[in-house]
Amino acid sequence: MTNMLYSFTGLILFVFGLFALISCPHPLRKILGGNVMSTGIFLFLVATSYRTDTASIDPVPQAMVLTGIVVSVSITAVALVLATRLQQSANRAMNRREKKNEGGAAEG
Amino acid sequence: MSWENALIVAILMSSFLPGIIIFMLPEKSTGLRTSLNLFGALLKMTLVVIMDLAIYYGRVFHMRLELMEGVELFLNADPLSAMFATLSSVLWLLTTIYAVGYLEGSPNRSHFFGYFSLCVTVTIGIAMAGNLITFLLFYEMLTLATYPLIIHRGTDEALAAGRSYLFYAFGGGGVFLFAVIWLHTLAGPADFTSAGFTPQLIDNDAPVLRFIFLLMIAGVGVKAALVPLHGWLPRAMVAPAPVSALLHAVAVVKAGAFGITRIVLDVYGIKNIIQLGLLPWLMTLSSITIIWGSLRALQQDGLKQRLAYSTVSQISYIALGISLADHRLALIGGLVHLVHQGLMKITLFFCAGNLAETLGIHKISEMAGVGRRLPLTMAAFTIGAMGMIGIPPTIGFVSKWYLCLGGITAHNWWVIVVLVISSLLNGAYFLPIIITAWFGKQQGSWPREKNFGRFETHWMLLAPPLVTALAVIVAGIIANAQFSPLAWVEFVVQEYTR
Amino acid sequence: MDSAMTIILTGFDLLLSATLLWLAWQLLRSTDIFKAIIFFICFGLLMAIAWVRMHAPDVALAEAAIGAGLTGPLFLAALRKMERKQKKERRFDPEEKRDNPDKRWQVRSREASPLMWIVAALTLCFAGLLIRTVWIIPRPLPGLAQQTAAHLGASGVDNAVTAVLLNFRGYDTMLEVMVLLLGAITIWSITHAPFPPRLPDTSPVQKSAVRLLLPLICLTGGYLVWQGAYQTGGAFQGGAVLSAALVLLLISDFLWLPDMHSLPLRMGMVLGPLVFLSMAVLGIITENALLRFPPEQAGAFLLFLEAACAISIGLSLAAFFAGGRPASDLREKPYQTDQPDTEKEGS
Amino acid sequence: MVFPAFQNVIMHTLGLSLVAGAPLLLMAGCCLRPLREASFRLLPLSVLPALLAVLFIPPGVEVEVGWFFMGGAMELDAMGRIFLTLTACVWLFAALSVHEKFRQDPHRFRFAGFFLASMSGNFGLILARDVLGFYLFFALMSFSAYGLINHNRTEMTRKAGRVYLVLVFLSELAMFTALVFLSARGETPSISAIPAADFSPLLLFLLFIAFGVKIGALPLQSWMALSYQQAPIPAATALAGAMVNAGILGWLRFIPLGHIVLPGGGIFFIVMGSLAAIYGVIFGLYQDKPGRALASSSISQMGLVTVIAGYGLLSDEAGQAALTLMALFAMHHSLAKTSLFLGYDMIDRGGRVSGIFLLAGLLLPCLSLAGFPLTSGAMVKGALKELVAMGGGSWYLFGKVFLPISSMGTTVLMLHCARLLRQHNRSNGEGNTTVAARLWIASIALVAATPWLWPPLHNLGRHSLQWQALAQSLWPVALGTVLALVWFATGSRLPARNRDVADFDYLARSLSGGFMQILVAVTDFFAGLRHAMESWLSRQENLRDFIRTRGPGKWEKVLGRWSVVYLFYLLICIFLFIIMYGTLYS
Amino acid sequence: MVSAESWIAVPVVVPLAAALLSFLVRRGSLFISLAAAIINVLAAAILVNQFFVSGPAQYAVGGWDPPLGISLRTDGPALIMLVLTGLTGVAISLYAWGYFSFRIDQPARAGRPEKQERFFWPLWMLQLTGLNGLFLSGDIFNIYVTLELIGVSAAGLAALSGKSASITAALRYLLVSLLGSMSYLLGVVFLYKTYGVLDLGLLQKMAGPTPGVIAALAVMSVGLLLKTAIFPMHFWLPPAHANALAPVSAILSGLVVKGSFFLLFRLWFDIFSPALPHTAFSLMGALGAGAILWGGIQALRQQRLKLLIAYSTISQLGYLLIAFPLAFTGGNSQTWSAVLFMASGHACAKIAMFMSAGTIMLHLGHDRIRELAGIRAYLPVTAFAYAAAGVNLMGLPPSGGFIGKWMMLIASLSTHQWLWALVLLAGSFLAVAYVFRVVEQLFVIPPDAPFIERHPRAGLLEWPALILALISLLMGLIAPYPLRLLDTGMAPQVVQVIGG
Repeated sequence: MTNMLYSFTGLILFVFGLFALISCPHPLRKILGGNVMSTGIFLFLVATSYRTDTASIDPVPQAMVLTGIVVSVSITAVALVLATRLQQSANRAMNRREKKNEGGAAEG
Repeated sequence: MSWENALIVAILMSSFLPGIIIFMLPEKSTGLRTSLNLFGALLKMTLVVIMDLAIYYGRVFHMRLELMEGVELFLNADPLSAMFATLSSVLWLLTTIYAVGYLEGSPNRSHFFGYFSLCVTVTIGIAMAGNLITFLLFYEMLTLATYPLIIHRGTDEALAAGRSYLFYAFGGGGVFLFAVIWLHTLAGPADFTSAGFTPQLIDNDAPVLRFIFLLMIAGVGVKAALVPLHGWLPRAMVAPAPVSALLHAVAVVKAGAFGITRIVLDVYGIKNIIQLGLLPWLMTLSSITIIWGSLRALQQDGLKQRLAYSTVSQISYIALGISLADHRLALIGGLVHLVHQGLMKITLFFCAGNLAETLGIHKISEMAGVGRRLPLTMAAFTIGAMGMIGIPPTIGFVSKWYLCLGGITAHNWWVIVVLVISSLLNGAYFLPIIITAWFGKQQGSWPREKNFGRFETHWMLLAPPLVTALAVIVAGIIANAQFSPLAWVEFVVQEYTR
Repeated sequence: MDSAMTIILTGFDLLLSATLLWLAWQLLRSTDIFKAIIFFICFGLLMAIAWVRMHAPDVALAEAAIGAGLTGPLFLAALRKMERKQKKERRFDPEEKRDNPDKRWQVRSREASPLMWIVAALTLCFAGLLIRTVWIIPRPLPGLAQQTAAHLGASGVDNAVTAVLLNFRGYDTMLEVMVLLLGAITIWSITHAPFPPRLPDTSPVQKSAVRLLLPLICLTGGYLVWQGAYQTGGAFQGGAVLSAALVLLLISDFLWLPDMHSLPLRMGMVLGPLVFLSMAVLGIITENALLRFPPEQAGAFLLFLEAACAISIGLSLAAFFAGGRPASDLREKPYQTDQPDTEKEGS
Repeated sequence: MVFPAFQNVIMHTLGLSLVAGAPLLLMAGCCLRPLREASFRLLPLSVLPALLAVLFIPPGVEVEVGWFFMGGAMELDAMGRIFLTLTACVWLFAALSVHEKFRQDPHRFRFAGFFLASMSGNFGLILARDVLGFYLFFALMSFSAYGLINHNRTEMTRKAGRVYLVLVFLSELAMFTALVFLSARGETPSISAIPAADFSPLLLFLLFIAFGVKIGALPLQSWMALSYQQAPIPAATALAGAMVNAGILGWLRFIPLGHIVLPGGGIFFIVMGSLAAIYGVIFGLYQDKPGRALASSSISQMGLVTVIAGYGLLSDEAGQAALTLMALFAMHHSLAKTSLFLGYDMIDRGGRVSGIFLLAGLLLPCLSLAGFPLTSGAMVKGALKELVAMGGGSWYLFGKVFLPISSMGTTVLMLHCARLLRQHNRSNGEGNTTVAARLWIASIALVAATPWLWPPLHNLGRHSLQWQALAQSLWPVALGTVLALVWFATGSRLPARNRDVADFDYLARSLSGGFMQILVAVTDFFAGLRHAMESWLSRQENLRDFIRTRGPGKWEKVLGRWSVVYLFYLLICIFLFIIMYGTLYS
Repeated sequence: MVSAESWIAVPVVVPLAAALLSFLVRRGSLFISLAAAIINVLAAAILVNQFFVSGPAQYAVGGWDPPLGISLRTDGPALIMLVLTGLTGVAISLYAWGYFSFRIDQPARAGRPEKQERFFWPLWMLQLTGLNGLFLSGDIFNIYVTLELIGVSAAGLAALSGKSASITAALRYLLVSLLGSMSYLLGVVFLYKTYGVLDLGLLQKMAGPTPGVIAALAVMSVGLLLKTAIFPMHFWLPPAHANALAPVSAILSGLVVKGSFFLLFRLWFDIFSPALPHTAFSLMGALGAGAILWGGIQALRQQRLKLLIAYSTISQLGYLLIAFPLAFTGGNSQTWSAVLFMASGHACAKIAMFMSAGTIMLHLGHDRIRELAGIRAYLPVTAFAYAAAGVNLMGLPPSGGFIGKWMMLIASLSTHQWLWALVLLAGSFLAVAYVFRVVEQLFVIPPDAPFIERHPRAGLLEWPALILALISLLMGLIAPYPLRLLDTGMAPQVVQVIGG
């Protein structure tokens, strides 16, 4: 029951994340979506191993999730840096354009 | 590896390796390049002649390389391949000499001669292909090897011609590939044998086989310039004269005609193809091509264009002969024309090249009186043209004669009518050139005259057409001798009419 | 008692799930991205609770430390970097939403809206299929619990998760450590640490707090690593804690990472993976299999491994936070004017 | 004994080969700069091997040259001997004349080259034993003659050459086709074994065209007047005296007269021949140039040969008779024509021969052609009458009416010719004409003497000496003479302006021009169609524009959106789900 | 001592070590990496040899047998990809050497090329590790980790040039890669839920059409399709490949997409083929057909060389997919082999093409197709290499592409699937068109061609490209050897399934 419930929660989180990753235009939101997505999968995975009886819990999914979390944080970090770089250069370009416009207006 | 295998490989390598080395040579090392070229050409010719002799005395040349299950490279030199190989290697030697003279001092020669050598290697490969896959392999490679030659000048026009060539050649190649594979799935892997595939197949799949045949003919017909598929040929005339010679006489067009031959004789087999009733189709197609090519040639003022259309027409003589494959004489006529057309057409292209290179003449209307300025060239041209018309004792007459004999023994009057009309038209477009060249009055000065000292033009440009012109006459006169092309073709045909 | 417990737990589960889903929805749909990040941190913390509920304390610890503890600040830092300059240079725009700093992100979404409905419907359909599949998967679910338990003794550690992580599936972990390092390398390759991450007004209170906290944090990290062999904990958790210390140092101006020479950093980052790799190769040489440890000394090996990895993980995570390589390292002309590249690469 | 036999074979092979080979060798000499002066000097000697062969090669010697042009063979049979003798004589005259006349000509080597090539062809075809050899040499002769005709390279010679070439080409094609039909059994027959069984009217028609061009048979005659007038006179001599015979020989060789009966063909020949005979006369009377007039006389005379052949086709025995008669006629005609042309040549070069002697010299061949008693013409016409008698029925009657009329016409025409020759403007008065005069005189002697010295004609000669025969041959000539004299005396001339019309020139030109125009239009149409198709296919600019800016470019942008990609992601995923669930439940 | 089986670890361990060292010791990174690449090839050769001697091998990492531990395995497909990666890896390393020394000698912006070089080597080595790990791995979760390794390093490589365009592309690439690998991971979870094992070999034995497998296959396939850039989901590939540095483009286009494709191939043919209905294969074929045509058309409309090549990658990947329905119904195992054979031929050709494009760009400063004429005068080898590689793309004999196409056509015609055959042909025509659009520029030398200074190290740029191009060109002639590898490598069960 519990693992079913958490499985569903995990899957829905996955789908949320997926939808956000696709539909949100902002890169940060996309990355957030990716994180939610992976968290959903992790939940889904760990829910598999859940047993009421603590002794018979399967440690393999937990190990996998640990691995997954680390991988996920790496990707998140890389993506964030890329997004930052991108946004910064976009900002610079915008500023430049504005500056040019202002300069042009001043001259005109 | 037996010596036979070694010989096959050596024949292929004798132009391939020089080609590769030439690619790597710097532009300036003219001497080395020329000697490599000539050495390769001579070596190849010698080896091919040795192979011819061995074949004549019953040796078998086989070489197999399995690529995968059911797909193998198979090189096999039978008399027919020996014929084509000999033609190509001999004409290659001449064309090489000619090209060396023609391109003297022009840029990018390493590139040019490299592809030139590759081109002939591939042609020999086509000649010696022992099954459809091998044939296909070399056939497609031929397109690739000739393309750089066609666009060699690099002008927009040349590029357009190259594009057109690619469009046609790869279109045909694709169709051919399709047909080959289809046949492969029906008949399984098979070598070229005079029996063709098994007759049972006909009972089961006759309509499919017919369709495949059409596809195959369309595929090779592009290179053989069968009529609706000939558009690339006149356009490809922007290439330098040696390339035109190569296209028309040594490699491309010939490869197409050779392909038709192979398909009819060795892939399907004469018996099968008659049973399928396919020959009349081929005959119709080739007849239309013959007439059409001649008619179009009549309307060209550009010398090379006229020659190109004449090729369109002449090459189909071969197909016409093949389409009467069950009649020995017609078959002989068709096959021997493979050799004969090569000799004649190469003469004409050499001469056209001389006119362009020495005097800057590209049009027939500029040719009045040129016979006095370039007597030897024009003599060669005259002989070549006579051959094309079929005036005895040239070889053109010999092939036409055999074709007609084949037609009459087959009670196929159509062939005779076509040939006579074609001859009439040939005369109509060649005789005026000859007349105006010899008897016309020179109008003003030549467009772009170059002087070459002792001879009327560069000796390397002069010798090849003279040799081939001589061959046009001599091979006709000695047609019945034991070592003439005709005799060899009779030897070839033995195998198919047994 | 059991049934009462079950009911309570079920209620808790339902509540937790609903909260998680609500948070996820909020963080994905909220208009302000800053809020979204805050939601995300909350989400991470709740997830940690969920992990505990799942009897996965190792995961919970990792989630708390990394998922919420590190990822949240990473996002915040990124957001700040994205907005900072813009703010500085466009001071007269207080109304500017923090979200969507760049208009082009928005335009596209509006355009796509009819499509979005179809996509949303299909997404629902997709979710339905997934859930249905889970529903019909035959139970009980198989697993590797028994095998793990059977071989736990030979693994050299008592914690089953650590045994799986470092011994049974040590190969995965080796590659995973590589992914972490790879992330760091990639970030370094992309840019310098682009701005001083310290706060402009580092108060003395903060500094002294950091001074006090630091040894404690380090100790905690070390303990977590040590404990990993027996109970919850391990290299990742320990490393995450270590990285927290480093981040503190960074933002409190103790360590000026961008000014550091890169070699010691690189050595620290490479240390863990390198030790891991050496152990793996040692396994080939001594035990005839990649990553096989002699069962007797396995515990010691693994501890050593964990310690080394923890250092590297801490450094790598800190590098994530710093967001680039040290400023002195491989200087290139800064991108003052990012003109359309006319250099070799064309545009 | 082997050795002498072998030696003989070699000698014969060499001898026969040289007949055609010697002129070719000399021709080659003319082409090579260092040798050409000497070669030109040796020009008349080129005939020597032919004359020697006539004298020394025994009958029945057949030489096989297997390697030569698909199996060549040579033989000098009786018929061949007649023709070779005759032809050699004519060529000898012509060669001597050329040698004399062209001594100073700057283009003499070229002329000599063509001349020798034609000669070689002419000799070769006589000796040829196989049809292809005949064809080969025939072609060599015909095409080389173009160079003779168009020697002066004026507008008129060029036109003459063109007409000649077109017709020759036609004849070559017809001959080629005929040869193909002759070889219908699959192998090429030898000339002596032309299969009578396969002989079809079509074949006959082809042969008519093939050789009709050479002898100027009716629709194919238009080259003759042009060429005879425009070619240098020695060349015209060779054309009229020697090469025409090749046409006759062609018929003789290829139509197995005496073995076949083709009444329809015979009638066709008779009709065409008689028309030609009459047309020649009428056409000739229009002319005011000696060359053209002589040409029309050739047309007319060759019409008679055609008539002979026609009668020969009517029955077997007539065929045998016709065979001989055609050979004799050829001889008779060519000797007379040669003499006339040599006279023309002499006059043209301003030869000084006294008036009455000139007239006599000119009249002799003229009268011979007209069939005046005691000349070869009378003998031949006598024989012709006998042949006509063999025709039987209505064709006998036709012959009886036609022959005198033809004789009469010929007489008028020949007198017209003689008059034209006498009045001919001496174009270049100076120059040594002794050789020309001697040649002319020799030829007259030959014309006069041949009927009496040549063994085959003895019978005929004796027959023609009978009174009845004399009378029969005399009255048409006499009547013709009277008519001619009346015509001359009244001084009236036929209008010259219709000459070209009568030439069939317009007709031919407009016919062929129209045909060509149609062809061009048709091909242009198809080529245009094709071109349009190709350009439609390769209208790369438009296509490229389309690909670049519209269609694909736009859609690629759409595909570049996350949501679209996600749509596909979901679609593919759901599709896979569904189809796999399908298998689960099916 | 060290046992022979342990060679299997070398392709993973050595590049990994090289990556660490080249990150640590920057000066020698080039030689460290080069040595690693060479050792990698040697190891691959040794593995191939072992394979021929003793057949497919399985190697339990850490001595723990599956299902508990992770196994590495060598079989035909894995080995052929391994050899391919090894060979091209050496070539790419050599090329990169030349490339960076060229760029460092002519710095356009201070320090930038040097930075690129410093980070290129570790990233490239990690990429190599990931690929080798992927090919050798026998564990689906381990494969996920390698996928991430590949994905992140690929994004890092793609971003290496530092331009805005490439950063955008890299971010997109990273997100797509994340989406793909997450989908894959979801599939892994489903499988684990169903069978409780992660080992491929065990899964192969257990797999049947169960709900878990269905869900797993659906999400895994779509994720991998996305990562492989198959037609409607290819949007990320062209910008990423076209804006990267030349060696990077070569890696991405030649190897990286092949990695995820290999996985797809493995799942569909090796593991789960019993669970898959015919329609699924047809769907793959349809996607492939779309890719061939769309990629070809897009390649035709590009103005820039690298974009053209990138789109041609999309087109060529379609061939690999179109083989799916053919192999399924083709009734002969050859088609199955054709897929990987073709993939490796394409990899060589594509790498050679990107290398050539990079060389041209370095010398010319741009890659606008219309202005390439004349380059042959200075870079003849490059021009030839491009053309030779093009032959493979066109599928002309004797290239590897031809052999692949041949086998596919045979399969399609013998089972009367005309449509696929027509698409294959149409794809070839498109390939001819877009290859020759460039080749015609490369092969002519207009009289007014600009003078270009050749770099002294240009040989390092030109020859690796040529050698790879020639390998791809002549691959058809050596086809029996790789095909033997594939034939023996196939598990008997699969033969049965495919053959039946």
